[in-house]
Amino acid sequence: MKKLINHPDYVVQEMIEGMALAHPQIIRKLNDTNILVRTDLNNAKVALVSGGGSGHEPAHGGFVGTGMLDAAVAGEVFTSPTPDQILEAIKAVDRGKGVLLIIKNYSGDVMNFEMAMELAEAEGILVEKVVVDDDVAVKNSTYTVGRRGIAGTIFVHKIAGALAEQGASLDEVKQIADRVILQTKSMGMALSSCIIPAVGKPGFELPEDEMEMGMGIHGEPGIERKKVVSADEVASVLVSHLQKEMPLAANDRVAVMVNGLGATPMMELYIVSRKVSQLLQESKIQVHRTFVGEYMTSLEMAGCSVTFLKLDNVLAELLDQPAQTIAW
Amino acid sequence: MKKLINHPDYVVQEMIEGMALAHPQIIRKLNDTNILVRTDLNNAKVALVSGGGSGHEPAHGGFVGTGMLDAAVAGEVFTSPTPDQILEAIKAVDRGKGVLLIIKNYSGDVMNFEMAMELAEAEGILVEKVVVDDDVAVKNSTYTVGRRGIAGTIFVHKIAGALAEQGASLDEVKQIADRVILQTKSMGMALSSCIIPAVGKPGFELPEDEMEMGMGIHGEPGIERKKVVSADEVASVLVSHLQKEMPLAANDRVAVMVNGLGATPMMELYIVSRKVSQLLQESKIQVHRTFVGEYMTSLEMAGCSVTFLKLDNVLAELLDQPAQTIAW
Amino acid sequence: MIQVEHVVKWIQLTHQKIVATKDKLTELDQAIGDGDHGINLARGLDAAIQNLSPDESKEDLGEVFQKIGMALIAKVGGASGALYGSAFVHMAKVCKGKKLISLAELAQVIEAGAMGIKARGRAEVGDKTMLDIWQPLADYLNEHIEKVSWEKVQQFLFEQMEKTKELVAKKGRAAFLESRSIGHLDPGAVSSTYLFIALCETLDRGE
Amino acid sequence: MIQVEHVVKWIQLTHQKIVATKDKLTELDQAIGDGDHGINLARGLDAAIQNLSPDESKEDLGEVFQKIGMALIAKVGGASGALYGSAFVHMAKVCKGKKLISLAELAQVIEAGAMGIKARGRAEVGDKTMLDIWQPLADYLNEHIEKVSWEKVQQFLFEQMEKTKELVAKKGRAAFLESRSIGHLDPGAVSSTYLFIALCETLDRGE
Ligand SMILES: Nc1ncnc2c1ncn2[C@@H]1O[C@H](COP(=O)(O)OP(=O)(O)O)[C@@H](O)[C@H]1O
Ligand SMILES: Nc1ncnc2c1ncn2[C@@H]1O[C@H](COP(=O)(O)OP(=O)(O)O)[C@@H](O)[C@H]1O
Ligand SMILES: [Mg+2]
Ligand SMILES: [Mg+2]
Ligand SMILES: [Mg+2]
Ligand SMILES: [Mg+2]
Repeated sequence: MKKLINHPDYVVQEMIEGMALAHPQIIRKLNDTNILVRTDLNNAKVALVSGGGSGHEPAHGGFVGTGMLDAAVAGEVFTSPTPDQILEAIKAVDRGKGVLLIIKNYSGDVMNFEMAMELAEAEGILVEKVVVDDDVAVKNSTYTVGRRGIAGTIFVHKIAGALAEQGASLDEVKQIADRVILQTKSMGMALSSCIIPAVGKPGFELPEDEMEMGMGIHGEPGIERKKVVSADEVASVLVSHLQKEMPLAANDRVAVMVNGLGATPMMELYIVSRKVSQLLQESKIQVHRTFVGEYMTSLEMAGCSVTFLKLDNVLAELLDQPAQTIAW
Repeated sequence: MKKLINHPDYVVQEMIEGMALAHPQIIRKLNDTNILVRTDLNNAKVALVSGGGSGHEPAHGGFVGTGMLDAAVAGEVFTSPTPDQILEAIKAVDRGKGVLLIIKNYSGDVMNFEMAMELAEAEGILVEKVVVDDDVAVKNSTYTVGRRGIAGTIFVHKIAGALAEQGASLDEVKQIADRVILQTKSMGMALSSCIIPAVGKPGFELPEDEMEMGMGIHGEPGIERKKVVSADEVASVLVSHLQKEMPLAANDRVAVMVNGLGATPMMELYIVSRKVSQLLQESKIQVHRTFVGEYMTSLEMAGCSVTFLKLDNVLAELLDQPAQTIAW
Repeated sequence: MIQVEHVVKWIQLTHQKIVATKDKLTELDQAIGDGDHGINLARGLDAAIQNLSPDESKEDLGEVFQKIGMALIAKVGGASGALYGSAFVHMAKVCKGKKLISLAELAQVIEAGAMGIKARGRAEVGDKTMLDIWQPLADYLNEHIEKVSWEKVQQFLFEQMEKTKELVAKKGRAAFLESRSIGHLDPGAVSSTYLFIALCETLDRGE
Repeated sequence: MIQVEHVVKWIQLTHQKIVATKDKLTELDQAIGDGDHGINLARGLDAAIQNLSPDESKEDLGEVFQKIGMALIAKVGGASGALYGSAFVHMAKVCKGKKLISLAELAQVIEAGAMGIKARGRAEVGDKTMLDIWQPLADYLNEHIEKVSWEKVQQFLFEQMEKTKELVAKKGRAAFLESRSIGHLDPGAVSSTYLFIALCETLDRGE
């Protein structure tokens, strides 16, 4: 394991310190925590808090700032943050208009955020939550935990953040977040796994000629292991999975995200996004905007995910609002 | 070699197509070339053209747009583009106020851009050039070719681009670019090498416990191979090399870039940037802004570079001007 | 009878076991989860034992369980932090004010822990989670309240643990794998097994 | 006498040799450069031979060299594209309008190519570049104008090529390595050696 770190036990703390030191205009770190909050907390508005395990940078600290999140709580690598930390974040950014928690759908995240929510409510803070479950690689079943939350979460941050910035109520912000969640589907694939610093070995091993379709962003195994195919085929498979779950018709409008998982060169992301663009063009689907880059990573995993967000005028307008964050 | 590509021979073309398809608001591709030009060419102003071998994305196409470059010419992977392509870019963006070529200091780039410059001048176009040589890992000697151009190039794009946008003359834009070059120093290190798609094997092999200091961004060997040390030590070594070449005193003002080479997780970049911030703080050097992320990569190389740009009021003000590009 | 010093020893012994088997837990979690279970628990238990006052005899069982629960909630993170934490907090409630509990009461305490896990995780027995250790153990102790052989309990625990191998995960990260979760032990069930093996060993040495 | 068909054969043969040794050139370039030399040349020479009209007898040597030079400039890229291209364009200039040249004139043509490289690359002999093949070869041919043994020329070329091993690179990417460039052949010198070996073989078969 080769990593530019000092000690596996301090990676999260030092990263958060590094982020706060690098961008004092945008964020600051709450003392003795791994919480980043935006510097401009003057505006009385609904506050947005998200977070989760670390290792997905720039998510979520990179999306804290005007027009997006008010705070991001970072847990240990791939480990949900604890309720006390989440509670502190809630208290730090609540300005009396209520707080929306944006949670990715993992048991750990859901439980810890719910516990924090209970604690905050006990202190008289108005709190709501939404749970993002955009990963279509996982079957949707009411009997189990449902789907995972992956890169589509960033669209929720952006759109809910824009509406909150405009002064909407907690209910309205929660509603729009839920609408985005409903219209957002993602799926990923990996060429290689990633290494949790404290573990020191990869989550799974992939032979030199194989790839993993639909793996999770924590190195969880995927739905299928296949021989490596071309970028065009990868794009086609991912798009067809998304289309199956959220059929898009001619003239439908979407935002597209081709998200790098950490080690994939931008060259490759654009080769994938080229095919995605072409497929959408062929189906006469209107692409409102395409985002290509690293938004929700998995440490040094090689691979990508594709996200479609089906837009209406309201969502499109909010998506286009400016935001001052590190990574949007 | 695992890559998300279709065929090694088409990676550059398909990437450029992908970029143009993804961001039609910002850039378009000139037919039958690998040239990206900005869409808003109305404003009569000095035009900025840069480029070089591919594999350094988002450089340079990611920096085309209002307030930065007017065109970027992409050569094959790690291979300077050819004079005919550069000439086409010059002709596409010249609006009668002259064109500045921003060249990284590699024999191939310098010669091909110079040839294009001669061809353009023969066609009556006013052309000037600047050559970026920020890499302090290489000794500065008038007997040889001098230093390489690496991540600091992006500061040249940004500041010269901002001045050009304000309507400055070709001379003025060239002068400020040269000033930025003089005040910009960078140095990098790698934990792993990268693979040119058409070659299929890494430029150098690094044992599991070694790193390469001062390697080039094309997989060129570095100045020293060492046992892997901590992120803090890496940051200290890089900073001390920069400080030796461009001593900074208390109250000097700098912009800092901690640039990922392709495969390094953002977590690690921020752990490095934390130490860089701390070192500058200790020396009471004012950090105007810190940029952490991927600006000038080397395909899937793991590692980073650190760049210091010494600022005065003029440079700081131009650096802060808005720019509409994919990657700034 | 079980008193505070037993609980302290129990958690110290658990800590030792988890630290010693961290890599194994990691591997189990890598197979059907994300690989952090061992690390998280080791870190959290370390905090829990640091937290226990050296003069624990002043405190009652409720206070001690509460302390352990809060330490786990604040330091483990992930699913198991919330769940183990909730378990101990629920255990604390039924021990409120008590300095001593009987074996029959112990069964109820563990039953309360299982309820905590169920309430927090919305899991049922058979979902391939740590609950598949907690609930059966509570039931077993309730049944054998008259005379317990701690060795037999250990054997029972290992049997329950092995049974998770054949289950399809319905809760937690492993649930995303659906039927591909079959054939793997549930990491949380394994760590819970160690937890209660440590309890058996503690009590075996003398209640 | 040397005429257009010799040049066409020469470049075709060079193309074959470069394609066959692409991996070797890549490895040499990886050692002290960036590893693209073989790929770039193979691509550029491919374009160059495509570009040569099938009915090349209508054209003079100047036109053919110019075509080759332009193809190399437009398709090789990097340092060697500019340099080989400049060499051939300079060679074209001294052949303008000629359908035939003598051996003595060939020496001057190669000399002109060397001047092209010098002018474009600002390199001197001894800088560990392709010039360390071109200039010595031009000198050698000038000296042996009376009677040339193509076999001896080949031997001479290989000797010159080997000599680049001991030089410190002063130009091109390898120059960044300074003294660490010692011990490695210069990739451009090696490809230039192949270029002229192909010339020797072409002319050996019959001027
Ligand atoms: N909803 C749930 N109910 C009961 N137990 C659960 C639930 N979700 C997860 N678990 C338990 O937690 C264990 C995983 O813990 P851990 O790896 O620490 O958390 P995470 O999955 O957040 O990484 C699983 O093996 C399982 O026993
Ligand atoms: N300034 C120069 N003058 C003469 N020859 C040069 C110069 N720079 C580079 N070369 C030659 O070019 C070769 C490298 O070519 P190539 O690998 O295609 O280009 P690049 O270095 O741009 O990748 C070197 O081995 C050397 O022979
Ligand atoms: Mg986890
Ligand atoms: Mg090159
Ligand atoms: Mg886990
Ligand atoms: Mg080269």
